[in-house]
Amino acid sequence: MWDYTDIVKEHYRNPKNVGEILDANAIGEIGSVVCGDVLKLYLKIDENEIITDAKFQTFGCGSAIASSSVLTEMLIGKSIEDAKKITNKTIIDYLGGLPKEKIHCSVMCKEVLDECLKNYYEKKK
Amino acid sequence: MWDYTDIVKEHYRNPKNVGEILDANAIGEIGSVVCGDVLKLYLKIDENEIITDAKFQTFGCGSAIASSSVLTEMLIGKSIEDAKKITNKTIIDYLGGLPKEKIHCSVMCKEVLDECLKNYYEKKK
Amino acid sequence: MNPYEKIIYFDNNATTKTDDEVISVMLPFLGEMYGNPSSMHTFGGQVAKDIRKAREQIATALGAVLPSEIVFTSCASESSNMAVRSILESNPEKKHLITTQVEHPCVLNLFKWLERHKNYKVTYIGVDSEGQLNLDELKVSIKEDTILVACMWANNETGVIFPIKEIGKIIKEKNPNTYFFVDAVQAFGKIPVDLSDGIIDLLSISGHKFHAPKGIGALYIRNKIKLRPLLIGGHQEKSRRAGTENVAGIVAMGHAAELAVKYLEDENTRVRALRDKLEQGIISKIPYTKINGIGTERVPNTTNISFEYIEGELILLHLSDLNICASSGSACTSDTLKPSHVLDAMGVPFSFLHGSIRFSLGRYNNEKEVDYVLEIMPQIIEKLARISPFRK
Amino acid sequence: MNPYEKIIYFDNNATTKTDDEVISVMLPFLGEMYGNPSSMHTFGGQVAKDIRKAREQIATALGAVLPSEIVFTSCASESSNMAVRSILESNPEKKHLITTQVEHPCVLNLFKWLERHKNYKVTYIGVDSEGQLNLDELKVSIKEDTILVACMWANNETGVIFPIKEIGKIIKEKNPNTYFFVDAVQAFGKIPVDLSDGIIDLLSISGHKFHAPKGIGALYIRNKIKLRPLLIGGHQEKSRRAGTENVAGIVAMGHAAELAVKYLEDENTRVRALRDKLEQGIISKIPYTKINGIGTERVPNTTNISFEYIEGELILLHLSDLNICASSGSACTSDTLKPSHVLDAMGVPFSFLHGSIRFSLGRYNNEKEVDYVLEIMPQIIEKLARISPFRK
Ligand SMILES: Cc1ncc(COP(=O)(O)O)c(C=O)c1O
Ligand SMILES: Cc1ncc(COP(=O)(O)O)c(C=O)c1O
Repeated sequence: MWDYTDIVKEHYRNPKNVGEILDANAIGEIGSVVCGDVLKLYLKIDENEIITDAKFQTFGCGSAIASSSVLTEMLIGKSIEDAKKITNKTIIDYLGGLPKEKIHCSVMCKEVLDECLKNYYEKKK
Repeated sequence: MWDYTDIVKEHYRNPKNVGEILDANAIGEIGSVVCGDVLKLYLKIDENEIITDAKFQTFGCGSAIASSSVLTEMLIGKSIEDAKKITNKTIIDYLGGLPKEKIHCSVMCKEVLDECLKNYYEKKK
Repeated sequence: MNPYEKIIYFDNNATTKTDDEVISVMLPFLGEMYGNPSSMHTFGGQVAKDIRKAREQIATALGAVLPSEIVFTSCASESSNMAVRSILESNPEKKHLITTQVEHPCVLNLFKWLERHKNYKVTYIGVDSEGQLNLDELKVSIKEDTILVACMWANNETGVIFPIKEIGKIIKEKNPNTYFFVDAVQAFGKIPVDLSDGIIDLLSISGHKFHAPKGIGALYIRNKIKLRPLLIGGHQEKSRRAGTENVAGIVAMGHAAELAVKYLEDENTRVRALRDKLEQGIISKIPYTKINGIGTERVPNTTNISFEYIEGELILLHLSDLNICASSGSACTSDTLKPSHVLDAMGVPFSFLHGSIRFSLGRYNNEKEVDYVLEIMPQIIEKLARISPFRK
Repeated sequence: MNPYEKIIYFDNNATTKTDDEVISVMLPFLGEMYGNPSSMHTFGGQVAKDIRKAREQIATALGAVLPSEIVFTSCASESSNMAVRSILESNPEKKHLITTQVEHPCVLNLFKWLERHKNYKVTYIGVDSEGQLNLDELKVSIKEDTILVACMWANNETGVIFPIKEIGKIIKEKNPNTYFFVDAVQAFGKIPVDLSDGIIDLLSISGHKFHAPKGIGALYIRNKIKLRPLLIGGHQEKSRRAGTENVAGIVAMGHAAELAVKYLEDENTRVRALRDKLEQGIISKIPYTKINGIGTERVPNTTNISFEYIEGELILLHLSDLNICASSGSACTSDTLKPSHVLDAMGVPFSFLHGSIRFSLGRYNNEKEVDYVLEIMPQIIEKLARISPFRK
């Protein structure tokens, strides 16, 4: 069995910010059903480029859910500039660590965030 | 551990007819210290060619002792003609069986008997 | 925590609880009967007799084969490695092997290794969408230089039973010189395993799958076949397997084999009914659900259920939080990230593939446990469906 | 029957009684803690933690090596087969091996097999009349293509200790690319076994020789060395040894290793005194007697005594009738008819060779037992001397 930290367990048991934001102004998606990992991130970003809401939908394992959950927690209230500083390491640290086989979940979270912000700038254009 | 019958056990525990016959008129010896098996058989044969006494000395394992012991038991009172009919099979049967790795002990008993009788005829000549 | 405050153990294909009777039979050998069976004293000699008895018990449970056809090992993985390597070593000139795509890793990974490192050509026979073996494919694959066919009797993940005797006959008809090794780890104790007809050449079982402890297994090897040892050393097991005997384990497995035969009917009536109730309940209560292998013969205790777009590990973790033990395939692949090679071979769609759970019931399960799992599963799946980007 | 009406067990080199503390530590894993450590539920996950703890205990007992350097096996015979085959497989071009003439069959027979079937050239280093290794012979034997030296630390039959660290240094000085495998089965628990200096590359131990149950062993393998599995299959032991783990055995051995370190002083004081009393008593009371290896360093529990012109098996049988357990060499050769290869290598004369008895004492022996054996031995030997054609 994976050696998940209590924080990971708390987050896959009771993930925060699950669902869609219907009026999101940034949406990102990454992964594929074939590989068994799909992350979808929705952000609501205000005129001051502050993230006022974040939600996710994830098809994946416990650590994928937990990583997604803490990502949204970290994002809410942050400026885009600060959000860009989030790395997969930030997520791992927040979770108190991940089994090495599960590091890729945090990487996917970083990627879905990048996708999301790319989508935000594209929409703004 | 070897699967010795109760008869084998009885005979290595309390071997019959151990020792030398000082006035034996037939002596046989077989085996070598190198191989760890030496059997020495002494017979006293009367003028009617009846074996009146038999004794043995054996350097060997439990089944060698038991085989020697029952050989002497069988021999005492037998005529030479009857003694010649003893085979290693006779000894094995008398013992209620021997482990297959120990069959050679009974063969050596047969051989020492042959040696002994040869010695008897040589002496008579 | 589930209301019973104890484990609901539906993971009997991973390992089983040692039977209390088995424990009491083995305990003396952990305690006062600690002699070495090879020793030249009665204290050890007695232990050798107990090993002999256990060997007879196993031989009897396998359909009255000869005790000398049973070699004790430390697990079925050792049995299969020993069997396969022995056959190959005895016949070095033949280089073609056959197995199935759905074998346990202890055969599959061994064959892949032989292919990669030892110049063997391996044919991996496929299965249909129910997990049933493609016999025609097998038939055409057997060739002059096919030295060995290795095939499981029942699949650990789906419970699907292969028609092993028919397979054996096909092999021998096509090539009487091809050896037939059967992995019966998941069959023994669940369906009758009778080797008296001589169709099977070598066969492996593992004690801990039928209520003996972990760390003991056996290999059946037909008495005409010379076994070349994998562990070379002392003369134990008639020089076929070196190493001081796991006496307690051997004695335990002997008794457990006897019990397995005794409980075979319970397994095929009561346990089967529990399994059927569980899977029918789940399929009727939870939409987007699929039972893998339901269309063919299966062992009575196993059900493999796929939930569309829900990830299996996540289901297991939620079940575990409620003290319910289940599995997503074989226990020894659960640490890997790949989806089940068995379901993949069956062509299970990706949307279902990653969401597969195995419940494997057994001797100690009861209806209350099934009812509780049936009550809780819809709640778990509903909760997880909300997280999934593809559901609702 | 001896007056104690119980076994006097002087055969601890053959196997030992499982320590009561060890039994109570392992019992839960035969009972309620039956989960599979690879399972994806807490019930199994907990068990994985207990295995981790046992691995740490073994690592600590071997001188604080890394837990990842410990691989669990089913016995030392498996450990040595695995170690040797792995090294050879990783270095197929080198074809020269070195071992000693006095190894346990699990090394000796393996090397003979490699010589006969796999084209290896093997040098068997001899010993002197005390059983001590000929280091000069070793030194000149190590060549450019010597891939492995396998050597025991303490001899199971005589207890003779080889200067293993010195041997390791000789090897590495002559050829730093030669691997060094040590059979520490009879050393561990009797003398300090500290691997922290990195001199030894691979090392085997067997649980049942230090009061854990039979059926569990370990291999130490230095972390720089890749282990190629002997049992291929599931991912257990980091894919280094397939097969569901013998959890109870592993946990037991972990605890037993801790105890072995704790009892090391008892072994070297109390047990040594018992052994010394026994052998001095026998040698002074019984003529035509010889202690094999007394002139060199030996483990504290073992004495190997030869009685001239008295056959060893016969002595053992008479001892067994009195419930006294001893041995004529290694337990796993006792069913064979050949005299000890160890004593033969030492040049023990034939008149003594066939009359050798090993008494190996241990944790649970006491002085009363020694006194009784000292009382009874002269009677037995006297009785048997009367049967021998060469005595008196
Ligand atoms: C079908 C099958 N074969 C072989 C094995 C291997 O058994 P073990 O892990 O006891 O070696 C298992 C169980 O893990 C199995 O389910
Ligand atoms: C020195 C030595 N090496 C190896 C072994 C083999 O141990 P096992 O029989 O537990 O495999 C033994 C004991 O039999 C031994 O005494």
